[in-house]
Amino acid sequence: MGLTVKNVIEWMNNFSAKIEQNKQFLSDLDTAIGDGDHGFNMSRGMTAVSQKLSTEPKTITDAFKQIAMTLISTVGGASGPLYGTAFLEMAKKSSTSSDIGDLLAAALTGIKKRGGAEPGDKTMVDVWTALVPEVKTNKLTQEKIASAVEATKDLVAKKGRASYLGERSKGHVDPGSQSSGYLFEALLETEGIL
Amino acid sequence: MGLTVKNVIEWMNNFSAKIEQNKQFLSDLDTAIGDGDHGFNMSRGMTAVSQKLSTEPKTITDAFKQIAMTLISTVGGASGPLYGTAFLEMAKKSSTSSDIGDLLAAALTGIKKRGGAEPGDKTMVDVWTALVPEVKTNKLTQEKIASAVEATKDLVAKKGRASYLGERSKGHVDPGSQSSGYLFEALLETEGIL
Amino acid sequence: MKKIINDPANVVPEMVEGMVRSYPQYIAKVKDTEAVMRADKDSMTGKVGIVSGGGSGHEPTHAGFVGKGMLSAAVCGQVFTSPTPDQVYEAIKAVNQGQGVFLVIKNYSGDVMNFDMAKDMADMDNIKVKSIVVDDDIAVENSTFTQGRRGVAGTLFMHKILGAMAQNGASLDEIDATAKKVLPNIKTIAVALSAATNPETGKPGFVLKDNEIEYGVGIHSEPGYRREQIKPAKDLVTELVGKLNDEMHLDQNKKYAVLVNGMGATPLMEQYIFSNDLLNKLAEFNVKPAFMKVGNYMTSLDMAGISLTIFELADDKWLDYLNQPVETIAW
Amino acid sequence: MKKIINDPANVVPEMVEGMVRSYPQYIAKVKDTEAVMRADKDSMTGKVGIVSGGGSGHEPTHAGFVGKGMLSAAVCGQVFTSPTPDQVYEAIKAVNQGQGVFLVIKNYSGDVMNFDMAKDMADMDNIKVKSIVVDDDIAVENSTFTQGRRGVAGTLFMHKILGAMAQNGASLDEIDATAKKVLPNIKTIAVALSAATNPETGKPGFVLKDNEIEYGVGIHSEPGYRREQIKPAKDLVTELVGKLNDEMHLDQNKKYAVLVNGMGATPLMEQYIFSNDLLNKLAEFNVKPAFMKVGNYMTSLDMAGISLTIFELADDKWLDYLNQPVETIAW
Ligand SMILES: Nc1ncnc2c1ncn2[C@@H]1O[C@H](COP(=O)(O)OP(=O)(O)O)[C@@H](O)[C@H]1O
Ligand SMILES: Nc1ncnc2c1ncn2[C@@H]1O[C@H](COP(=O)(O)OP(=O)(O)O)[C@@H](O)[C@H]1O
Ligand SMILES: [Mg+2]
Ligand SMILES: [Mg+2]
Ligand SMILES: [Mg+2]
Ligand SMILES: [Mg+2]
Repeated sequence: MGLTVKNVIEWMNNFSAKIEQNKQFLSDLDTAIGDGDHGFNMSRGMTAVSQKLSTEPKTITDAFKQIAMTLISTVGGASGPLYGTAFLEMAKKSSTSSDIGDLLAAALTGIKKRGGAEPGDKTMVDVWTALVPEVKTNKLTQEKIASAVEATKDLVAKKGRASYLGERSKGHVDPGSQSSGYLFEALLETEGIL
Repeated sequence: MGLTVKNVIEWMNNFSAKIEQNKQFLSDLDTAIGDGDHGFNMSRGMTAVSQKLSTEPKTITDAFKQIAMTLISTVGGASGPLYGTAFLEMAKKSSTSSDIGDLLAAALTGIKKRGGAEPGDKTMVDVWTALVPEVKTNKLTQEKIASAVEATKDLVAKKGRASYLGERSKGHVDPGSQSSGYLFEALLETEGIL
Repeated sequence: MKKIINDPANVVPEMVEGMVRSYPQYIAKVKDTEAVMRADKDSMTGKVGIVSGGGSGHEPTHAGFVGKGMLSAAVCGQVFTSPTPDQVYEAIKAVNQGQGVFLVIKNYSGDVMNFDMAKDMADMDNIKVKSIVVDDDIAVENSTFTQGRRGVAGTLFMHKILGAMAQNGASLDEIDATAKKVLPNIKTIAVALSAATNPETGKPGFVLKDNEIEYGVGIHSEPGYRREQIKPAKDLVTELVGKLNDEMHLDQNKKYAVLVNGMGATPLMEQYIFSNDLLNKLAEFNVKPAFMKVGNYMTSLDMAGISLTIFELADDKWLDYLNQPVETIAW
Repeated sequence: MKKIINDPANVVPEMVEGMVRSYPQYIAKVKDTEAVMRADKDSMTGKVGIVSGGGSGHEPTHAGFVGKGMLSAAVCGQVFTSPTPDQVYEAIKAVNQGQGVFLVIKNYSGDVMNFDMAKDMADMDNIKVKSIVVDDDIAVENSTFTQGRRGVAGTLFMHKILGAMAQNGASLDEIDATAKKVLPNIKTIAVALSAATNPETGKPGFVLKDNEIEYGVGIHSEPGYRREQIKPAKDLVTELVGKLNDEMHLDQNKKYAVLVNGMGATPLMEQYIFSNDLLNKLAEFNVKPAFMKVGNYMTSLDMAGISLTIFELADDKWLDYLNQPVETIAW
């Protein structure tokens, strides 16, 4: 099958539902090593995205662009420009490719460029780096998502607020990685994209 | 016997000791219906008085004047000018009389003039009004002091901070009346004045 | 009690020292006292002196308002305790320029008596002294048979008006007459979320439950007129404006100055949200303040809460006086 | 959580509304945003615009410093959350006068990324935009491999210096060059007695015991470098000045500006006591500040604590810039 406007919307609604459900949990993760707002930031953004997508966009590119602009203008903080950039890059890529693996790879490149983080820095980049190849090779599973998220626990943060904690950031899952995990879970659960 | 510089000093040291011992209690009374500082105010003042009197004044008048000026300049709040005025009036009176009853009566007149309170307003005026005649008639007792202090409990405050409480000031002993009670107790316990 | 202090018994002298050393361009100590006066002595030459003061713990009041165009001196008592007459007297002497000195006193028995004694002392030196006793807090029922109403945040407006007049060369009698006219036009009412903890006693003045507020509390944790559950900001505004309106009958044809005053521990964010609701509420009366200030001006140590002052500008000159520039730490 | 608010989700728009309505003489809203700009537009004509901003909760920063001689605009993000690029972009457009716009950004990944995106957007409109990322908080070890140090209260000095230059007609390049020179001379360190409670989450950022303090915390309750028992003010001063001195080597032949900054819930009394001890400590280095401010400038909602900023005035002009008059709510 592959990407359609409809399943992109479904993906986002799934993602939004997971964020809503885990809003407090994400903020609690962020309280441990950041400033405690990640759940609220993402919830504000994804509520706006769902709302925006309730009017169906014309094209896949439009859909991703709208998602990007909505996140950029509602989330704020670190995660806003990062998720925004990710979807903006997916929008760009979608004009030449309809392969979700290609799109997610472009998104990851965008995230790294925007935030300057590398794998191992205990940011969402870790989860994306682990999971994009799995999408490309069609081997994404719930277990792999869970373990990619869990793997951030033992890292020492080098970027973002958690980096102020130094060694003390160890032992806590990175909140942006957790929300990214939900994005991949939502993708996995959306029929027809993968 | 009657008043001497020595027994005035002893009276003040006794008073000071009682204040020190009951500092927290006086402040607690003041917390209930005022601003919680009466014990600290009196303690600051009487510590300074004891210190001042450690150099023996030449005359009784000097002694009362020094007590007055010290209280005026160290206590502050409402009780400072009131006790200060009381001793200032006693100093004045002491140049023409050595009767403690006369002196205390002059003090009471001064307190009433300075603060504008009348008997029944739930202030130290109540205790002084009750006890000055007892001193004059040589009938001051520990019981009478206690009951004069206790009698302020059922009154509604009309002057001072406690008056802001209106009816709610009922049921609490007035802190300035309690400290005045200690002054009369100290007088009773100082041999030779009464 | 967790406070950034040294010996609790020394908080006032150390604070005064810190203040004059941090802002030597505005204030200096009156020798051997805890009173401060203008550093810019030239600004006082030939003018009536305006002296205020009271217990400490209300910073930036009063020392923060000493400077050209406002107070000449401020006397800092112990925490929440009136200063002593000798200190007030020294301040009066220090600023007297032969034109007399005007005292702005807040209506507490302690302040009134101590300032009165100071006035007696100055009289003996033939210094002309007049005074006003500010009693703007409407939480307390007024009555000539009691202590009457307390002086709270509205006192700031009195300082500003009289300070401007004195700076412009008004006489002691003119200042006295204006003070009497201004007085009944200033009304204040507060709401508290928590009490102040006095560093000397180490205890809060009262304790409110986690969801409780109290209307009408004073700036030394004097009790208010009602406790209830915390409400949205706009409902607090409705209560406080309602009380003020009962007293002063807001009128769209009149001009008003407004002070939204944080009690010490209340973030400016909350004060501005309150202000927004306040302006909405006043708009219902077709009233738009001609002058407004929001911030921590008359605090009560670390008390959380807000007081609201409305000052009816019964004379057009008063608005000019409020707008006249000053050189102080905190206005 | 007991706060004077309405819906926790609306605290920022209501606060911004309250602020512009209370002080229309200084600030106005940038249409359809939570950014504010100078009301006095004439004061910006032909000048470089200075735009700052960040998460809300630090009031009076940043909006309180918008006005003639200081910021041209301030963008107010959600509480403790960077504003979004579109809002920053609107502020840039609103104040651009053709001379370019300079952004003062505090070093948080969110702020840096959002302001960068706004810059990209302005680039597309051919608006010249340059920026500085302030990282004055020495609590965090510096390293190019990490996020680096946070931007905190010292940012105020950056605003003041650049605002004065822009007002005097400096070009974008001149402002950029000065910003780079100023940056390494500003150092800040804080001590907290309690954390802020974010109205959105309703929870404090961390919890200290009744007798505990924490050194080095950030303005969003970022963790510090050490917890210990509360100490007398003078010992806190010794610790903080010690840390700053390790960084900047206080020198009696140099000039310094000092900011003693209350975090929101700390009474001015404590700030002045701290200042007194601070001036004693600096005197041990034979240093007497050439410029000093004490008060709540860069707060963290209702956090209790103090931050201390020392700014080495490496260029004599900087002192003039600090002393240059401004027309703002809060400087
Ligand atoms: N420079 C960066 N590169 C990649 N991801 C980052 C970077 N900085 C932060 N993040 C991600 O953002 C998350 C925090 O987002 P959020 O809490 O919404 O923003 P903020 O830190 O501004 O409060 C972190 O958990 C991390 O995954
Ligand atoms: N007008 C007054 N006349 C007589 N006594 C008064 C008056 N006002 C207050 N007092 C007395 O002073 C006491 C309070 O003293 P204190 O707590 O030291 O001063 P403050 O009220 O200024 O804190 C009251 O308990 C009362 O006895
Ligand atoms: Mg966060
Ligand atoms: Mg008292
Ligand atoms: Mg008192
Ligand atoms: Mg954040």
